[in-house]
Amino acid sequence: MPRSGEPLTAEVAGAATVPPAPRRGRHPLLRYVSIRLGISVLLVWGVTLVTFVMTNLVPADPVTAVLGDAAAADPEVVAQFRRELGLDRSLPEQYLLYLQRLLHLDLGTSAQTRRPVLDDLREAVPATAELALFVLLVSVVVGVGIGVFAALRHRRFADDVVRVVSLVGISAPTFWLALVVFYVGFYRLGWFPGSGRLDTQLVPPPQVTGFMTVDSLLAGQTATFVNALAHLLLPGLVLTLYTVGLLARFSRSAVLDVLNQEYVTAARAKGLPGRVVTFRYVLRGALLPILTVVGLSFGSLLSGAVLTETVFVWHGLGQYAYQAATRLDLQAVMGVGLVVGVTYITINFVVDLLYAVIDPRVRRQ
Amino acid sequence: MAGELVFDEVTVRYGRPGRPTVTAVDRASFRVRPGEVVGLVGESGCGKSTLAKLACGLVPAAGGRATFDGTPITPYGLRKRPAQLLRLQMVFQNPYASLNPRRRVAAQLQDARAIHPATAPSVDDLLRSVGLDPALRTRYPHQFSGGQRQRIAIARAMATGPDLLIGDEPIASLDASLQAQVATLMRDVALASDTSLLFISHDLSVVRLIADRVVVMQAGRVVEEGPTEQVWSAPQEAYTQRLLAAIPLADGLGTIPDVAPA
Amino acid sequence: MTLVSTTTRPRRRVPEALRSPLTVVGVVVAAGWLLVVVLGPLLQPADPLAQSPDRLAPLSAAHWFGTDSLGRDVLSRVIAGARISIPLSLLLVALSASVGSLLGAVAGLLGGVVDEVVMRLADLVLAFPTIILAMVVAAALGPSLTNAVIAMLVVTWPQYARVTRSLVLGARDREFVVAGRLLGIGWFTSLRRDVVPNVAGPVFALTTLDFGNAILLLSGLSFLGLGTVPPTPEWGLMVSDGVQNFTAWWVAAFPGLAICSIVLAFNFIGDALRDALDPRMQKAVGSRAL
Amino acid sequence: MSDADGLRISGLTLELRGQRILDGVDLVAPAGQVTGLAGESGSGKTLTGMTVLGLPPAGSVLGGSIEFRGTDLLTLSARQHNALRGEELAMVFQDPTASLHPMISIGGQLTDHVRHHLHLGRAQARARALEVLEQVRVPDPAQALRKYPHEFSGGQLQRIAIGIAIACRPSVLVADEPTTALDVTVQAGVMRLLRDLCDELGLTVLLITHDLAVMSALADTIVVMRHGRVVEHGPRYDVIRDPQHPYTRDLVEALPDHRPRPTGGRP
Repeated sequence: MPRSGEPLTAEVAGAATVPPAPRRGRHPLLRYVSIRLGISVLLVWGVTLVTFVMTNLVPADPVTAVLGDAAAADPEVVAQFRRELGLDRSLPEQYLLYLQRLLHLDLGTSAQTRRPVLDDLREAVPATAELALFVLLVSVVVGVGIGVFAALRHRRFADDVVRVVSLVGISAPTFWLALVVFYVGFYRLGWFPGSGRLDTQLVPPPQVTGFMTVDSLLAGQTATFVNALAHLLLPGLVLTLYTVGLLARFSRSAVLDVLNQEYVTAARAKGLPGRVVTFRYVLRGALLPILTVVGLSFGSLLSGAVLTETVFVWHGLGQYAYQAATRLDLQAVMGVGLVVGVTYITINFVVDLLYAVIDPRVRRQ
Repeated sequence: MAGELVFDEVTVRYGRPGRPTVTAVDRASFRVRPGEVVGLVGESGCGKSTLAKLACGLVPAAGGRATFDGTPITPYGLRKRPAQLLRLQMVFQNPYASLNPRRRVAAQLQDARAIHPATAPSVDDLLRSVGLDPALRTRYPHQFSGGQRQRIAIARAMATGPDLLIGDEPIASLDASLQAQVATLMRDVALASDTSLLFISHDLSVVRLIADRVVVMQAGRVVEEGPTEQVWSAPQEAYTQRLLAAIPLADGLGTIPDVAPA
Repeated sequence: MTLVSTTTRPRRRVPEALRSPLTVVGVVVAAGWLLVVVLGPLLQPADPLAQSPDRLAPLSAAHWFGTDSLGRDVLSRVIAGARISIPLSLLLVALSASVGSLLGAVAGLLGGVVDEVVMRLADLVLAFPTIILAMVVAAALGPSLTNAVIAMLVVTWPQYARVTRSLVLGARDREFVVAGRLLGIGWFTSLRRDVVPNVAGPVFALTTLDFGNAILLLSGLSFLGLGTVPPTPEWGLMVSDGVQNFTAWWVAAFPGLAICSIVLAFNFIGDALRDALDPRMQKAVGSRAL
Repeated sequence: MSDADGLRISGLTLELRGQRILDGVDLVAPAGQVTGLAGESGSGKTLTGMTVLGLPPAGSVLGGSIEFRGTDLLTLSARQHNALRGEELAMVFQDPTASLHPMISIGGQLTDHVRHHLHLGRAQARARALEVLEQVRVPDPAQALRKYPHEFSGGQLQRIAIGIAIACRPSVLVADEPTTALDVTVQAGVMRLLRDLCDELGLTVLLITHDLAVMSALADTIVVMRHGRVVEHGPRYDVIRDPQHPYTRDLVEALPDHRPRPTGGRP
């Protein structure tokens, strides 16, 4: 069968330009990075817009929430408060004010803790980051590993087992899984500590990175390190089950796609040993889609954290957002939304950059 | 008589974000006279398929103009295609994508007949005219081979009662043994109903078989044009000579065409 | 001499993916739950809201699934919960699928500015992890079921927009769609007759997969107290009740299992549908010529 | 050229999911000659080539024998067959843009199997790669090694793919529609390259194509296949000019330069 059906736009792909040879575009890599950076900045600006709009949608008047009912009764105090926060200005002006405050990292004050949201976040973010990174590390190794393994054993028993396990992984509700793991792991078997990041009687290590495990290592307190690690295990297990399920499913289908490619057959026709074909040809081809899903899984990880932290009383971003949301502490909720949104955009921007590193077609147009 | 397609100094450019714009066609001029079969040949990327898309109003002309029986051809975008241009129809390259997989063959032929129902032949006649058993009318496209699907696509084009039929590499995806057969079918079916034919292909020996005149394109430009036998026996342009010299002949003599590297 | 091989392939048999055991299990469980939704009141042994003195009573003949912290029958509440979560999630999936795929189709068809705006909007929404954005929206609008559904709608439409847009872009250049336009039909007829029938399959497969996520998201929000408000028998709320009294494992166990089973069932079905309807599979089958 | 180092396929059968796709293929491909395998799509010609390489579709049941250097390839274990692939048995595919990995440099794809089979060091493998690129007439070999597939034209890529195939000096080269995806001017160059390699290296070339014109220019003997069986085989001249089997006659008559030109224009 001659040339397989070329797409209708073969002309564009193969278009011969009128001589002389086409001018090579400016450095292609620079152009790719600047476009991706532009889009990311646009998205970050979008996030600030979303959080600003949300704060103004509130039916409940923020004034009473912050000042409390007694003070809210006195018009003088209310007027003074509104002026202070610029609430009397027009919306666009308020937005500019909001942006200015953001640039000075002023995320407003939390109604619950009466402290600047920024300080709350300084404590909450490292706790969630430690949990998230611990889970991501384990999940990427395990998840991608069994996903690739299943694809290579396609249509055989191992493949079906992995499919079912990963499906269960993503089907179980995280908050329920957290409870089950908490109940069995801590309450029933008592193998691992149930809640919190450290036993109460242990003194937390001096804060360097905010990561209990890392800081205790830096401080040389091995006992604290072991205890902190133990506290990570149960909530970590809950989030790992979901993330492994997600990564296994995606890696499996990414590898299956690559296995159908002709360059894999050609690699086999070169008589290369199985492991070379797998690692050098198959995985290299599947690396990009897998990288994308790892970036995306960070998002679902944060979602999961919100639910898991409430069960394990883990004072991280998730629990802070939960308490803020249920008590209508909007400044805090928007602060969390902003931090999480920006982090997520940055991670996906880094994934875009890795695309250029891995795929020569992107770096050399 | 109707069915005249004129390309007058036509230029088409593709702008791709961030990359230098590409001139796919550069001041191309030739015409397809009523009732004539013109072969448009050239290597991939020479602009021949772009001309086909331009003739169907799928791409805009950056310069010059294409007219069909006097009506200028401009992209119609989301609007309905102008009525006068409906007598210009096209057969595409990939048989596996030229029919709607979700609809029976008869229904798709009826759609085409709906343009000029009075004069359009019946579905059975259409299928017979392309060498297919009318009983197959109730089947779905996935139940046909590549060659059969291409025949159905030809029948659909002819069902509209066209004055001009354009084949954009209609045989490129078929087996060599079917290519000449389907090409000849297109010629016979077109001439039988006074339809002119613009046959676009990179396969010069098939084009030689069915074309009255031949237009040779290279890198977006028309480099030579003339009656088929004259272009074959006495090609003027060096590029045409190279193209003709490169065609292997099925003469059993084992001579590998000798082509000086570009 | 006719070289034209009139070998016609057998009638399109039920794709293998649909007959695998996993799918059968999925269909059976899903059908079971739909039955529970329909027959709900008949199956409930007791009034899901009726409180009784014997609180946190373990499994017994009277209460097959025991009672919760207010002495209510867990089995009845699980059944009643099904009548809330399942129809609501179906509604949500239907809403976000139609809104999302409509926007995606329009973006795919019109291209240009419209395409940019819709896609950047989708990117923006996807820039937030689902639950966190849902929380932000629900908190902004105040906790209630309708607000939770609105929050979920905001969060879930982008995936449909993206999938539909890429399918429409793919279909728009397919030769049979162009051929249709050459016959002079308007863009709407072309959409209805040529594009949609070939795009609907994979989008439908996505809705089945997404149904599970909807259940998880809805119960998640309720668990956080941002969705249904007590005393409604909603699975998420029941699990959060179980958290306060985790020693009585049955309070949270059965609603959790309910969620897990229905989500798993629809994921099995969705997986099979996607394999069967995936355009890549069809294309592979279609153009396998050698 | 002794018959020993050619290829002898006898009674080759292949069954997949209950369907007999190859139904007793017999052919001899002597060394130093181009043996053409012709036939329409679905005739099993590509499958025959893949089976020689030991890469039939998963789950296919094989019968008959493929003799190469006194051993029947079908009796080899996967590992033994894999050792032969790339070193003694090589293959070139139809679309070079699909058979070369987009993210691995040409140098990488030229040397990885060379280093594995010939146990060469990095420098020696690179030298061999440069030598091969010159042999297949790719311009500026040193620079080409560092480039990636998307930076070459179709014709150059196919030359590189041929270079990769012959890098370990194999005895047998299976070429599956090697010129079909190329433009006619580029096609001629690749055909000449295959001919020269066959003559100079004494390669056994199994040329698989449905294009009888390419077959007529390049193949020494032609084997015509239909529905998994050989219907005719013989020297190029006889098969093209005096086909015995009706199916072969149909194939030849279906070619453009054999059909009577339609009489003039309008009736």
